[in-house]
Amino acid sequence: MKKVHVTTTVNGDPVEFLADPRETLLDCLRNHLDLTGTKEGCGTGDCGACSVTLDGTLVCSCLVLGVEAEGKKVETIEGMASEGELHPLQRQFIEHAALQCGFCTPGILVAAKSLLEQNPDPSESEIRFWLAGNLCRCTGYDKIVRAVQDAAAEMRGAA
Amino acid sequence: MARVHLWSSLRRFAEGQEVVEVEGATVGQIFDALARTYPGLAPAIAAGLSVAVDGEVIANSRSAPVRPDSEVYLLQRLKGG
Amino acid sequence: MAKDEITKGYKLVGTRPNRPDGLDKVTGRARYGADFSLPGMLWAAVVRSPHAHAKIKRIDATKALALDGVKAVVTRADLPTGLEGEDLNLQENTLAGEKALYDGHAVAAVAATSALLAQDAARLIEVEYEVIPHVTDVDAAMQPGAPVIREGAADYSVPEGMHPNVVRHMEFGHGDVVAGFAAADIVREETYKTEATHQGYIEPHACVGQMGEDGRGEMWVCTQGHWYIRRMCAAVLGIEAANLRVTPSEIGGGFGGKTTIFMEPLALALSKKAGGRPVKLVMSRAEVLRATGPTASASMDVKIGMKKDGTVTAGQVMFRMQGGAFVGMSPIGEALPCAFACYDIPALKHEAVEVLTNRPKAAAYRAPGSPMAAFAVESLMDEMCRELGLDPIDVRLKNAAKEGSKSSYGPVYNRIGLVETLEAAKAHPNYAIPLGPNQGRGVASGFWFNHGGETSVSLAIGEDGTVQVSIGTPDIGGSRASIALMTAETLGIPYENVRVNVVETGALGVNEPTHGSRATFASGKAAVEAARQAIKEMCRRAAAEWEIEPEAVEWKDGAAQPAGPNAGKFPPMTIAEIGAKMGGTGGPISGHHETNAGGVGASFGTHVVDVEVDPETGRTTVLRYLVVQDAGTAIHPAYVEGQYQGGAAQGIGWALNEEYVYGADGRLQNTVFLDYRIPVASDLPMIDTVIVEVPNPGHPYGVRGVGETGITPPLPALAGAVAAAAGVRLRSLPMSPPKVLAAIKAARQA
Amino acid sequence: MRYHTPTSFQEAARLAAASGGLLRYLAGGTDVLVQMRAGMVQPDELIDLKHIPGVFDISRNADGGWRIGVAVPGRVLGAHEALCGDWPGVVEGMNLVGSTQVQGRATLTGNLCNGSPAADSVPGLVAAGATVTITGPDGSREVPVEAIPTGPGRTVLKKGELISAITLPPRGAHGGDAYLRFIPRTEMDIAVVGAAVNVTLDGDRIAKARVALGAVAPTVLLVEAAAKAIVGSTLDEAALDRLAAASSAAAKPISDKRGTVEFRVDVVGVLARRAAKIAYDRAKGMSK
Repeated sequence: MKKVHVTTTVNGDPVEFLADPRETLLDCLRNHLDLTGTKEGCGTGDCGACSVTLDGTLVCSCLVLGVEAEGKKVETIEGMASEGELHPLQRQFIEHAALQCGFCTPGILVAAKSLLEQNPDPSESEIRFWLAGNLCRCTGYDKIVRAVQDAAAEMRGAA
Repeated sequence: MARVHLWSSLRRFAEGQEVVEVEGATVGQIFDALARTYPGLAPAIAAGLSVAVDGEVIANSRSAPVRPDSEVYLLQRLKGG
Repeated sequence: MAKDEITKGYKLVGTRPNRPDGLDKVTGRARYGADFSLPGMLWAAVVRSPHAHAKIKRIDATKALALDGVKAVVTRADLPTGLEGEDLNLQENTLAGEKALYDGHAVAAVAATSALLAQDAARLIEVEYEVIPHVTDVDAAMQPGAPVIREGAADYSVPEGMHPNVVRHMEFGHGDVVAGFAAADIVREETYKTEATHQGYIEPHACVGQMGEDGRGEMWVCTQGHWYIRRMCAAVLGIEAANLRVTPSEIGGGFGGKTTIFMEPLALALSKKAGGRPVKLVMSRAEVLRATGPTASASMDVKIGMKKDGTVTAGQVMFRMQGGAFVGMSPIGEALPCAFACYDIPALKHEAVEVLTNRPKAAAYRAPGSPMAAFAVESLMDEMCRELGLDPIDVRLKNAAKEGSKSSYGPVYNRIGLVETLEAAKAHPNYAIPLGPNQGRGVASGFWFNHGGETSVSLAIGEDGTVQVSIGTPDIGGSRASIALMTAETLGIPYENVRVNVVETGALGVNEPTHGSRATFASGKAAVEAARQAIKEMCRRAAAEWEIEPEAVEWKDGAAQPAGPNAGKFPPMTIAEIGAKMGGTGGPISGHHETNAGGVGASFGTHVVDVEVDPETGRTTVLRYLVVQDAGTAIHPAYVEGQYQGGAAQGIGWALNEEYVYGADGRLQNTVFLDYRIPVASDLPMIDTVIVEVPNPGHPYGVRGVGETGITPPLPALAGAVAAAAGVRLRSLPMSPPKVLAAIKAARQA
Repeated sequence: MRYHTPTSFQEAARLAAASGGLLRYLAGGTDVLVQMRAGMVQPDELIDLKHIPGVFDISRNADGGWRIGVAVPGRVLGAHEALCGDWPGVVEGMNLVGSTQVQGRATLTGNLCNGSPAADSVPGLVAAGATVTITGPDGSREVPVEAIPTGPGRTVLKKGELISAITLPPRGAHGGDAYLRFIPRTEMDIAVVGAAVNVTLDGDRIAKARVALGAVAPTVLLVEAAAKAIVGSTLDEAALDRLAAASSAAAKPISDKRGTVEFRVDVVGVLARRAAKIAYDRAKGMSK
């Protein structure tokens, strides 16, 4: 099957890869670009572990084809900390023990960052519904929601 | 001799007794003595058993000590998640 | 080992430092099963049976092998013969032999140069089946006409005259139940059912395996126990354990489901056939749901006798459980002892059978067997409390097991904390919040044995006085942090100066998996012992330096110090000073400890839940949730809370919406997270926790283990809350809206 | 699989008409990619419509109605204030599809063309009286939304045809719509039952109504008897009872892994009743 040459931007870096048109953006990130921080939990858009942003929109990278990334801007968990400085969400997740196995964590962080960019002061309910597509089986979500709340407060204070 | 409590479905292999007395200073020695005295129990022991010795559950240790006056309960081999 | 005196006033134990693996996990750097690759690596795909029960007449891989880039195909014919017992079970589940035993049973596997090519090749492997009758329900499988899944599979325990699908039987008890029931004011008997549920870890099974023609191999795998992987792969493939080196990845959840193998030997067998090229095998979610996990489904009769004041006079259970098409997989041996473990009851009779069905080989799931047993027994307790108008916590307090009580399964309890959890639940503000219309409150208690097990830990002092601890229990919930805390506490050094690594099979003696709530208990206990051994050596080095007797040196605040005035006056020699000089004072300093850890402390918890039920749709909303559990000592309270909250969330899912749905054709209907409905963030409230600490005398810091008990009470607690809210008692899980609405309608018509 | 990026619907239609194998269109991809992943569908041709100008546009027509491009994702729809003001029921139906992540991609057109009787956005479109433009090799035609699905997974679209836009009629004064669905969880499930109600008031009385039900038949149902039950009423209890009864009577569901016949028949009446109240309040300007 003929592969397609794809040129795109990931976390600000220009990248190129050859994609089988059946491969998802998730496959391409993980297997062609070695960006394995984005996880596959289901492959059907039900778990959110593969969350990335595509031109600023939060999506499941398992529901995007690699070839669709042509000319777009992709942001993944690997781009969340800037120059060695953790994003407040990353720091709060560690401090709140908001992760156990940590497998869902990259997707939840990417999704939560996208939430706070649009709604700097979300209610508990808004956080829970925004993150409803990010399954976590370890924590019962309690500490995740609290970490997002505290990160939001910190970011509002810092702004 | 240690008193070994058998669960009901094991008793038919020990002449119907609920409690049998066997010699042994360790769990392994107790198992061996049981299998010698009541050969019908050998498959159950071979399949793997846990025990409680004087209240302490021992999932899988032949070397755990047993005193002459110990109360030993045989349990199905425990597994956890 | 002598029991340690429990002391309070720790410097580090009980604090909440950041976990050592936190940074890697929030930046995406942590490497899980599928995140590992090797040069020259191939990808594998598995062909699975679409039938619940079928004879395999022919497998033809000609077309698949004809594709460019396809390197190897394996079928059962490639595996050794002559295995017995659980080894045969494992091999049979890895690849079907004469029969496919469930929908999703692996039949063949293929390795190719890309994942897509492997999947294309798998579709080209032709399998000819002869479909034969199947059965998936535990009760149906015991009926006289039910298809026999395996002739002669029953073990020694099964009395004559039972259906061939009944393969294990267990019975025990104490006291006179006939007299006990006669002494009761009310005697109730009900039947309860629970459906199978999946552990639901978000990370699918994944491994990379490499094996040469000489039978030597390596594996990188997500697992709860890499020595189990090694032993099981070696057994299935007929190789020597020492020739397989297994490295655990970070693990994306396990909950018991990753204590065994499912497809790992396939990666090795394919690698060997493909000339030793490494092979990556990653399951899809549908494969995970169809062919791994799940837990057993159960059908359970319970009979309880109670006096008007709530005193339980006798109890009796008959459990029927299926764990798939493989003997020994249902947790009857755990469910029965757990059934009445919370109570001190003079007369008890327990009986259970294990039944084969055409379902996947069940695996352990968080407190295996205990949630089902609790659903049955605690639900009936609750029904009787309501019938008699008694407070459910008071009744539990009246019957609660305590130190010195004879447990339901025989032995006498040492110090346990059930009463303390009940008292804390009763005193909690949640228990007094007034409820509105269509709202109800449920209470239940739960139990888990906890476990010690085979454990090997090694500890090495660095040249700068920092310490590396090598453990063999993969860290799922934060155990590296808790073991570092205990090690640092013992050595009297900062938490940050201890690094705990989960190491591969070549680096330590055999370790059981992280199961049975044992990692912090057993690896922690061994780490403390290893630290004490290193302390002894460090004191000896200091003594030699000071030219005094080793007995005259004591270890305090991270340094060797002269003990008492007669030892002489020397400034403390810190661990850093000892480490810096150790090359010249006798060589490396380390400590190690190997044990089959005893001293396990049983775990109890009590949950209180409030729900609201929509009487028009049968939908249940969880309003608030309280977990109270005895941790013994909470080494890292944040991760103890995390275990409580996670267990409760899984229990809520099991109670309300999770279930394996089989069609009439025996195929699993819900193979994706869309329809296997685990709780999402918007389904749950904050989960309140109270950590009760009744230290376990069998652990140097009083640890009991906290991982499993939390999943046990939610099932009956939710059932009680729904009964209180909607006026209907659901005796069958899950309490999905169609079931609840049907019950409400039936109650209205009655 | 060949991947195509046509820049006009005519080109897409020509590609589709010329295709000899299995063909799928790609807009949001939230159904197609799942089906590919599950091995249910192995397309030979995949036609990505997102390179066609205008597919991301939401525009108001001269008559006050709306034209919605085929690649407009749910999130963009939900963020469009004027559209939400006119047709909140249509938008809330779409916004119930999947997670936040899925909302970043999933489209009305895709939800419709997937042909699921449980599609959350379709009852709202049907109740609203929406139409779609079908472009084929021989030109375009306008078809009511309810005529598109012909059974689970099947549509009226012929080889070489595809939907090129969705049109919502002008809202007009004193109108309101609403959509409710039942799922066991709070998010992430497929509708077990769905009900959309669209009303136009004359004073306090309902002058016109359309009621559409989801997941209770092989296709989304437009139920005239249910509409009749409330037309002329002020949505009093008696009217609501008639609405619920008519909705339940129209339901011809199956029992499956998501719900039973009895449950769907009962709950569709409950939801129709609840949705009607919301639509009525919106028409009165009492709530959004």
